[in-house]
Amino acid sequence: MEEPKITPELIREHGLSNEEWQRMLDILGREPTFTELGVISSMWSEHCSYKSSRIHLKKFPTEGPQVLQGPGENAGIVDIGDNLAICFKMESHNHPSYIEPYQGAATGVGGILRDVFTMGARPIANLNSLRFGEPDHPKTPYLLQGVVAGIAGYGNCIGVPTVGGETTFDPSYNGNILVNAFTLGLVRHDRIFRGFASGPGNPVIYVGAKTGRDGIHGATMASEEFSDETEAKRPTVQVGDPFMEKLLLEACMELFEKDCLVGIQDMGAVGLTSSALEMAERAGTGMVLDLDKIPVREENMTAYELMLSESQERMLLVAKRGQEKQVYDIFRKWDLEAHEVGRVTDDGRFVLLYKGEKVGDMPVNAISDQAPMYDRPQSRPGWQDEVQQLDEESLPEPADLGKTLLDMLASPNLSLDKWVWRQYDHMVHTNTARRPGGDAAVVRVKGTRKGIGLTVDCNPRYCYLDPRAGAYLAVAEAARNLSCSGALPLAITDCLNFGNPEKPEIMWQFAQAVEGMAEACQDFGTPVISGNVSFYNETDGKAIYPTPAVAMAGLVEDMGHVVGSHFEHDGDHVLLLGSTKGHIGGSEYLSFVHGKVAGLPPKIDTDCEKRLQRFLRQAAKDRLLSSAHDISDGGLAIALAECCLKPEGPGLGLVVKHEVRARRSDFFFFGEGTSRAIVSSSPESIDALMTLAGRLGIETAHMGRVGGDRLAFEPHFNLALSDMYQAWSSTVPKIAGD
Amino acid sequence: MRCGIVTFPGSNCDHDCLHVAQSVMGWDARLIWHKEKKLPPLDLVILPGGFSYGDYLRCGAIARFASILPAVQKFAAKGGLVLGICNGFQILTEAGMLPGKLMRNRSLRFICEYVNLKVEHADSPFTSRFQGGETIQIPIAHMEGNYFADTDTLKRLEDEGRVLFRYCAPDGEINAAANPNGSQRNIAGISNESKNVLGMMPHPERCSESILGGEHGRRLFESIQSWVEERV
Amino acid sequence: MKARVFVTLKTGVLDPQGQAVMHAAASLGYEEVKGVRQGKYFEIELDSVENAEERMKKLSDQLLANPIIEDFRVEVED
Amino acid sequence: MKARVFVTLKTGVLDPQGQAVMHAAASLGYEEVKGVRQGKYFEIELDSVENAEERMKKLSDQLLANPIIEDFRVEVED
Ligand SMILES: Nc1ncnc2c1ncn2[C@@H]1O[C@H](COP(=O)(O)OP(=O)(O)O)[C@@H](O)[C@H]1O
Ligand SMILES: [Mg+2]
Repeated sequence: MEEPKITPELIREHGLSNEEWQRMLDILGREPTFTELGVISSMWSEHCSYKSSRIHLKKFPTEGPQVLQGPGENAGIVDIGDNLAICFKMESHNHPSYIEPYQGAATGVGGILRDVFTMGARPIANLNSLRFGEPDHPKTPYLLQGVVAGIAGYGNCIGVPTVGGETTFDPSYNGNILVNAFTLGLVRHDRIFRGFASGPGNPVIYVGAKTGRDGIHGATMASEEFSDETEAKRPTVQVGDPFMEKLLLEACMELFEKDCLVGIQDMGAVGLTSSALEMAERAGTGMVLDLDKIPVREENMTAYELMLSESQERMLLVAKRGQEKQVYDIFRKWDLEAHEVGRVTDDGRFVLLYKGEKVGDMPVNAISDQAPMYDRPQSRPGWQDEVQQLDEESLPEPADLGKTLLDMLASPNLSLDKWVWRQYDHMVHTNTARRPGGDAAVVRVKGTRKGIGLTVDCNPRYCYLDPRAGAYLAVAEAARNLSCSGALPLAITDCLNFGNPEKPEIMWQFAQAVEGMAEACQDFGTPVISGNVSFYNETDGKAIYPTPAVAMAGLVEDMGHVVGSHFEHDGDHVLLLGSTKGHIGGSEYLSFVHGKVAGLPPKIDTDCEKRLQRFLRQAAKDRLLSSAHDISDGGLAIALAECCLKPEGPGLGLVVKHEVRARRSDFFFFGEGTSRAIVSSSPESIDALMTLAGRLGIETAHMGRVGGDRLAFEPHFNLALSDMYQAWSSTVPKIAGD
Repeated sequence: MRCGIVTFPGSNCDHDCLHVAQSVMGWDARLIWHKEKKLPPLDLVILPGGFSYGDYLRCGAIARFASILPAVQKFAAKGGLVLGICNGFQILTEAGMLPGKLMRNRSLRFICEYVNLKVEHADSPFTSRFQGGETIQIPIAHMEGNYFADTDTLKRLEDEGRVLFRYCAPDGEINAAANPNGSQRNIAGISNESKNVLGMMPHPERCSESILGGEHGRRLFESIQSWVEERV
Repeated sequence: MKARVFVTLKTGVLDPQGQAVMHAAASLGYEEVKGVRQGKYFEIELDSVENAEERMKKLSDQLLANPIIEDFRVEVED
Repeated sequence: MKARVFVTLKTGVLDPQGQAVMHAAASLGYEEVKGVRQGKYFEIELDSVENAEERMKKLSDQLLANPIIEDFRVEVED
């Protein structure tokens, strides 16, 4: 098959700048072949090369005694003792999910699962962070239904519990929803695998699904006019096959127990190209691929298509020469394909053979060493000062705070999202000790006393008003959520969702957020071990709110210490921890009730926050707590309501005996300060708890005793829990159109 | 107590059942690969939950042709205990070991949550540690749990006391509001004529330890154990 | 050769998917829609064999349809 | 009136269900089966309307098929 001529249009369609093109010529010492053009330009795309973000990501703290693998691999790894480690990463699938919500979200889950199990880890928990447009937007119900069904369809089928996440709605996502999927796996220290193509002569083996023309992207559509294909439109939407991935997962798990594997990597973005090149690059080797050996699903595929296809459920592995049979035996047992498609070489070249021709011969190292990296211009948006202004006095004070509380409970972002997670199998594996609906999910680690706490957080409004502070607060809140459940924060992964980085304002937001996140990770001792950047979340020139989602994992030393967030026992004492200042800037209340996104996010006193978190963990360990819930979106009143209401129905009430200490009662109830929590404690434990609070310098206020079927804070409100539950639980199903 | 748990391609709850059998119940338990043709000596065979063959075509439709199934059928015919949970129940119906069919949930959505179940009969090998008429809580997690059978079959199931579990309200009332998936007569679990084969949509293995927030499921495994022990 | 197999639910068997489609159609303004039954449709590529139709009927009976709830129809063409 | 709508995956789009059916057929001894694509099939009861076919096409495009990955075909009969 004749490959097309390299023309200036073709170069442009591959997204290369003049300088990048020149660099490509220098590396090769000649013009690239069509296939080489596809391979190198996709490795240099924003998605693969992180060319706009790399320079900033270097600011993240990535090390610590607990870190076994930081960024740079398919997923990061953290030690949890007992020769065990957890492996996790989060990744975005925003654009595909907007185009085809079910398949986009499903393949997002499939992709992140592979990133984790390719490291040798068995996935034990999934999370996801979802941002949709405003509830009334005509596409929102369709997108919400499709995305949730897609996540459920994939995760449930492969049998990994989806134990938590967040679902929010805001007009800023009308044209660009966010679907960020997280997977955490468990691995023994001596069973960690990495993407290394070491040992010249070793066979390169392709396993899993056949290759089709799935997901061959925009620029590459140029190839259409050169192919023999007659059909009008070539499908680019990838369809997930969770059953195939389940088989792949089990086969790989069996393989990891054998001593025949050198390296392994999933085929994610840009499929075979990136997995092969990255494996050779890490090992400092070369590779020859015989593309005729690739199992295909469609006819007449070109070398270009084989290299760039993003067909799902495929992995590339390098085995020890002589031990291949073990690989083939295991894959045959699982009725899967496995084919030797190439071998490792020592000359540092990436050589592609197809139909008797050499269609590519590129230097491995140069492609990554010479990958473009930009320090793109930044500038603080002109409107930033303006949105930070807030005239609090001009806000009308609601006449009936009880009604306001009910309204807030029914608001899209505060209401119960059980409609979402009821569709996720969150109990398979029989490890989920804290199910969705609380601050953090907790899964136990069978065979030990330990458990893993998990949470994903970000307040995009805060990040819009002040990206640096917002990103900092996301990390702080994640750590607080884990501490409430009794888990010690260990490390984070992140998904940095932003607009177009070529715009200085967006780049400024990005750089600010990275700095804030880096600082917080330093302060809270939670290094960044993996992550993902998603740029170009813009429609008609309007970008989403900067949304640096943070997923954090923590360690529970003893599952007996785990604390839930709802009131548990009649008669327990309820304490408010931390001070309530009535900060209203950037709050859900300001946005939902007053229709304003303005002001500054709340300030944080890091020392005070860390003390609170230490207190929560110590109290959990000493078994002094019946429940603990952090105060975040919606403020004190919403947090109290969430302590009383359980996902399955009204729980235990509380009659608060406490005074409002703020200029305005609405600010007191709905303001969003940091470093606060509500805890409950039995009459037997309360003294010890107070002593501990005194010792750690935690401000406490006694709010009353758990009991009854109302939440009352006289004279401001007095509501029946059943009415509150009704308000809280009806909204999301309505948005979805059920 | 010897228990075998069949692993089909796509089984997800095989290890969960193994965990309960071994670590909670202390049984001699093992996994059995679907390509086997013979069963070792056993007292109980579990067909676990999951998505055998991706649940493609129809749930259980492809798994019913597994090499191991004739052996399971023979085991059941000789009176051996067979427990099909969720996908296992679906496989049992597709294989004709239990009547009826599990259709798509009425809501067309996957549902994962704790439900209330009424134990209709405590005289089966699977329910002796419950009280007849008792209300218990066990989670469900399925997309196809909507039990369907023709009227004659339903009548026979009822007359023969083979409906062992029904979805109910917290107070035990059987009504439409308590029916999560549209099952006829709120049916959640049925047995074969000789009561040694049980298919149920709820997952007892998910609530057999206090740390998971529920322990009613363990009583089902305890019932099985005492039934088997009484017979040796 | 090519076979087409249509699998439909038996009358009397509840069809939640068809019902959902009907309601959605009504709410989109297709008031003429009085009933919807959703079934499956298989396109099968065949090597030329004798009694292809008979074999495809057997396959449908064994695998593609569940006789408790479904009927099927087979078309074979060269 | 009655409409029949056939929804099939576009060529090139992966069909995991069809593949599973094909493997199952092969293991049951139907070696002549070389490929299976699984689609949906709707039987729709209609009140008599003008331009029924056109309306059913629109309905299929809007609701019954996902035009990003699926094609459809409509047959209307009186
Ligand atoms: N925001 C980030 N923070 C930390 N690490 C990141 C971030 N973005 C990307 N990385 C790391 O860069 C590497 C490449 O990421 P990616 O291209 O998403 O991997 P993959 O191709 O496996 O999906 C990974 O090791 C990833 O963890
Ligand atoms: Mg990867």
